[in-house]
Amino acid sequence: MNSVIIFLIVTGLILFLATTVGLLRFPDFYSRMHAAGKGDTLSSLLMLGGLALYEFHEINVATLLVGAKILLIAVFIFMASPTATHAITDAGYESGVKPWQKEKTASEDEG
Amino acid sequence: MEYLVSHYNYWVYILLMMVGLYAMLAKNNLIKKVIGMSIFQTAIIVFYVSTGAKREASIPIIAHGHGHDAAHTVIEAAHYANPLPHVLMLTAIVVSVGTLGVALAICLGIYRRYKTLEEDEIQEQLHDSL
Amino acid sequence: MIWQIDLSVLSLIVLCGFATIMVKDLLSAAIIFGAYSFLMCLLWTEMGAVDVAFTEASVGAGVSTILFIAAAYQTTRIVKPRKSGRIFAKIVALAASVAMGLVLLAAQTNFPGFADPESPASLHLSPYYITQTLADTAVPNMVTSVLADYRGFDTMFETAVIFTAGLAVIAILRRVKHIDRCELPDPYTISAGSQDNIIRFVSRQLVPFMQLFALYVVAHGHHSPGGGFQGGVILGASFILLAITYDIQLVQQRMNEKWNILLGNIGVLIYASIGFICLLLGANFLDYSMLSKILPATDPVMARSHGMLGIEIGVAIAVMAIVVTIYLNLASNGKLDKGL
Amino acid sequence: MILYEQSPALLVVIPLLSAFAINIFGLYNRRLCFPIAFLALAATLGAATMTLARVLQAGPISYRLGGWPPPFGIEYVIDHLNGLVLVTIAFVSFLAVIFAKLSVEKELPDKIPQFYTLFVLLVTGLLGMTATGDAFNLYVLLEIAALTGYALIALGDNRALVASFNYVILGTIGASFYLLGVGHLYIMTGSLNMGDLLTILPGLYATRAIFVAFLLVLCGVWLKMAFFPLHTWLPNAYTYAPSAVGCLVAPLVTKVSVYIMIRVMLSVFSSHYVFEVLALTGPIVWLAVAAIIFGSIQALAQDNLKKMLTYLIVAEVGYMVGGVWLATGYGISGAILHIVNDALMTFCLFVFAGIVTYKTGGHMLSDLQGLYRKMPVTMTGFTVVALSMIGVPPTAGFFSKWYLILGAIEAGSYHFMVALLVSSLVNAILFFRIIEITFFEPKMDHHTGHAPEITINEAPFSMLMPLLVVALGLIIIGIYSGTIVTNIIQHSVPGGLL
Repeated sequence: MNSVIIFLIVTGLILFLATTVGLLRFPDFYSRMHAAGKGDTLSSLLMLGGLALYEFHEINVATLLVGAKILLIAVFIFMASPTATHAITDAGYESGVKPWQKEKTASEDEG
Repeated sequence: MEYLVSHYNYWVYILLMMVGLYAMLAKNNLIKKVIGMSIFQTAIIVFYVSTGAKREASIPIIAHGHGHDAAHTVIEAAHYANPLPHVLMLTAIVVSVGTLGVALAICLGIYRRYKTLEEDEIQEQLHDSL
Repeated sequence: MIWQIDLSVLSLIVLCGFATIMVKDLLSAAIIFGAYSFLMCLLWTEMGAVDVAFTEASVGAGVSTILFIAAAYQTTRIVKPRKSGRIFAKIVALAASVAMGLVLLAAQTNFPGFADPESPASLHLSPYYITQTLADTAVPNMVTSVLADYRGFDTMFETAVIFTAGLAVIAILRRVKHIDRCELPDPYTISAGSQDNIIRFVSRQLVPFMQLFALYVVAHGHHSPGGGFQGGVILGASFILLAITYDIQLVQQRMNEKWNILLGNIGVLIYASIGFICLLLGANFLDYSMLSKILPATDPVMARSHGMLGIEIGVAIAVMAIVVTIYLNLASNGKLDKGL
Repeated sequence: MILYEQSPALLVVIPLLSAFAINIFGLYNRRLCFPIAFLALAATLGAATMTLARVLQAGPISYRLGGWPPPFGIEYVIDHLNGLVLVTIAFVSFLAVIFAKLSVEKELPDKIPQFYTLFVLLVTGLLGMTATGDAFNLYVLLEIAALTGYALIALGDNRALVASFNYVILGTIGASFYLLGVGHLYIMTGSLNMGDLLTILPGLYATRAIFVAFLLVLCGVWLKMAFFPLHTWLPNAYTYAPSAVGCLVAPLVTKVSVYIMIRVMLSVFSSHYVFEVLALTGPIVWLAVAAIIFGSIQALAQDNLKKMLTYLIVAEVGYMVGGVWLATGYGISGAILHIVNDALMTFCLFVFAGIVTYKTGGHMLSDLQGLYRKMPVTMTGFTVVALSMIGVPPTAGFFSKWYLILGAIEAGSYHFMVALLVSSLVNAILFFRIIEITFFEPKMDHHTGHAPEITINEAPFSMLMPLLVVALGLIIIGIYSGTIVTNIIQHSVPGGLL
């Protein structure tokens, strides 16, 4: 039980780190949103799952209630976070942010 | 080190107050001034909440207390954080959001009339109209 | 209380505070300010002030940020670089803030250490509230009992403050006659919400759950963090979400302006009238224990608990209506037809 | 009987409840707004008078809100000092609402319900601030009064918005300083109740934190009352506000702030600490002198009637702050008496400015030409107030100034006395100039070659009545000022100073 919890939380943290690195290192708006949207959602879900499992170490009404609340938060994040990412990306597209293209910059570098 | 830990909160609130006051007085853009005002007010909230913190105390909600029967269990004051500053700061947060709404409404009204949010440009227009 | 978290969060807060002031783009400033508020919320949870953190999460990080964005949407996004140096104003401001900082620094050496259990604040009034809340009011969340009962008079005026703010925004901004927004070409405007189906669908699904959660927060304020104010803000936020993803018209159809104002009044009136009923029953203003005379099967202690529930409901109604009013007026620049 | 017992709560509850009634009925029929506000403020005046009568009969009243005993719950403490101020606030706001009726219908026809609601809420805030015995409760009420004030001032013309924005920024700094000062007191003592603080604080007088707390509260209150050099928000805000708002805000807000300063100095800290432990008396009296001189000179330089009056307010604030900080019995009595007198006089002056705006549409000094022939009754009332502002004997203004001068002599602060006399002289010049202008006929009409015919065109009764009532009141207060001082004000002056 404990090892599963630790695995979930540590994986979540590593993914969070990856998200942050992606957010900082990726070249343009869309790829950054990609990193933020996916990595953020998955890592939060993993960590919340770990925390919910941790609550279930002892089964009674109180812990069940807390665990269920945490799972509800997870469901909420699962719905809201991708939608928010979509909204931001969409707004970026509508206001005319150009996607990054490798060939173009490469040719510019050569020239 | 111990002194740092026991007074760091106070230094931070003082720093935030200075930032807020500077923004309120020196910034040219009205919305920037309003942001400074918000920072100024939250700094005071940091100060108050810091007065209510207590080492080794839990949140100010009595655990498993439902109705009358729980009244007979002994409650140690040292086990719970001080609720009074929390109450005061709930009020202060509400007041600050109220002030924020009014301040932003006035900013919109000014923009409607003067088409700018920069204080010096508004002053110029006021002088021209005289 | 873990001081390492305390230190790091406080340092981040200072960074965010500086960044908010420095940034040239008002939209960025608003978003950094949202992050600042959210860090505050973390800090307060860590200090044990869960109710304050909850309020800050819903008000500071939520409503304040959206109000800033609405204001930037209706005006302009960019802070213009100064034409003339305001050196004098800057020097005065710097001198004033440094002087204030020094005075406050001098004072804080006398303060009891942070989180000291022996500080006067922990020893003088608060032990009474902590130990007596169950016996006096049967409410385990002592923040609720102090807020709504011991210092209920403050809270009534706090609700009146938010009501005043809503009324002030209406008085300043609302205009019935149609005057167009300034038509100057402004390249820095924020584009309004898109007509995207995914966003609309998901928001539409989420709104009922948000409202249900808000009602839970209001009703469960006696036993867990939360209460009328937080619940009311979440209720208001659900309407704001609809206004952002659909348009203001949709919210207007569900809750038009007249209803909003009426609900704002009724909310505060519920609070004041409960206090007034106590007065008419022969006790002092807001002394809920006297309500046991008219409520069936309650002793004075439970009457206090029920009285608090009543006023929390009033606060929630008022806050919901007023938050929606303020947002709608700011986002549509007082016309209530279209906007952010 | 309930009414009698509960009068301190009713003071605040009546206007609060009626504010919502006004707003709700205003949604359906805006003609109902004025009668409700009128009745509510009349009832408030009744409650305030009853409270003062109770205090005179049986001494200070302590009212427990929510039934909790003082340091734990919030307490209202009404003694002679705030009883007097409460009656003044209720009286002035009652007359102000009568004046407001026509003025609002002309200046803000589409915002009537909001105006009356905010107006009554502002009165609620001021009354609550005055009555409360709890330092934090005072902050909440201060913010109600401030927010309504910002909104009401912003209702004026376009310049009012800019003035109101400055007021928001500086007012928030002031309120925040007050809150922070209370926070310093709280962290050092753990209490928020004024009476409780008074008993705990003496042990801590030597600490720097308490000194800083006092400074913060003082600075906050000074910002709110526009004490020189923190007055910069006041002149524009009050000049461009709608006339009906000016009549309420200008007389009351600064005076209530002065009251709060006295309350904090004497009931939270003690006169011993404030006057003897701290060596601030000299510098603050000098600041007050500067405020008086600066306000008077600025007032002389204005050609806008309302702006001139706002600078007079700055000077009058200097009177009161200086009077209190003279640290003598006469000085404090004079300052308290001047709170009442100045509230009445400022009210009259702004009513006069409002009448001028209503009748002529302007508020420049040149708009006053020929007014003496047009509105003889108004001008008679105005002359009485002008005499009181100058300090001519049978009027009230003379007596408060007399006490202040006695206090200055007792304290040996001759510079303050000189400032008072200079200010009286300036007031004399100012008001005789105004009266002189009103005697002038308007300029010859060049087209027809003869002066336009002047007929008596008196202000409407509802505007004239408040002016005349208060003008009469100033004479009555002047005649009875000895009685007021010995029966009411004497009780609030700390014993060591008499």
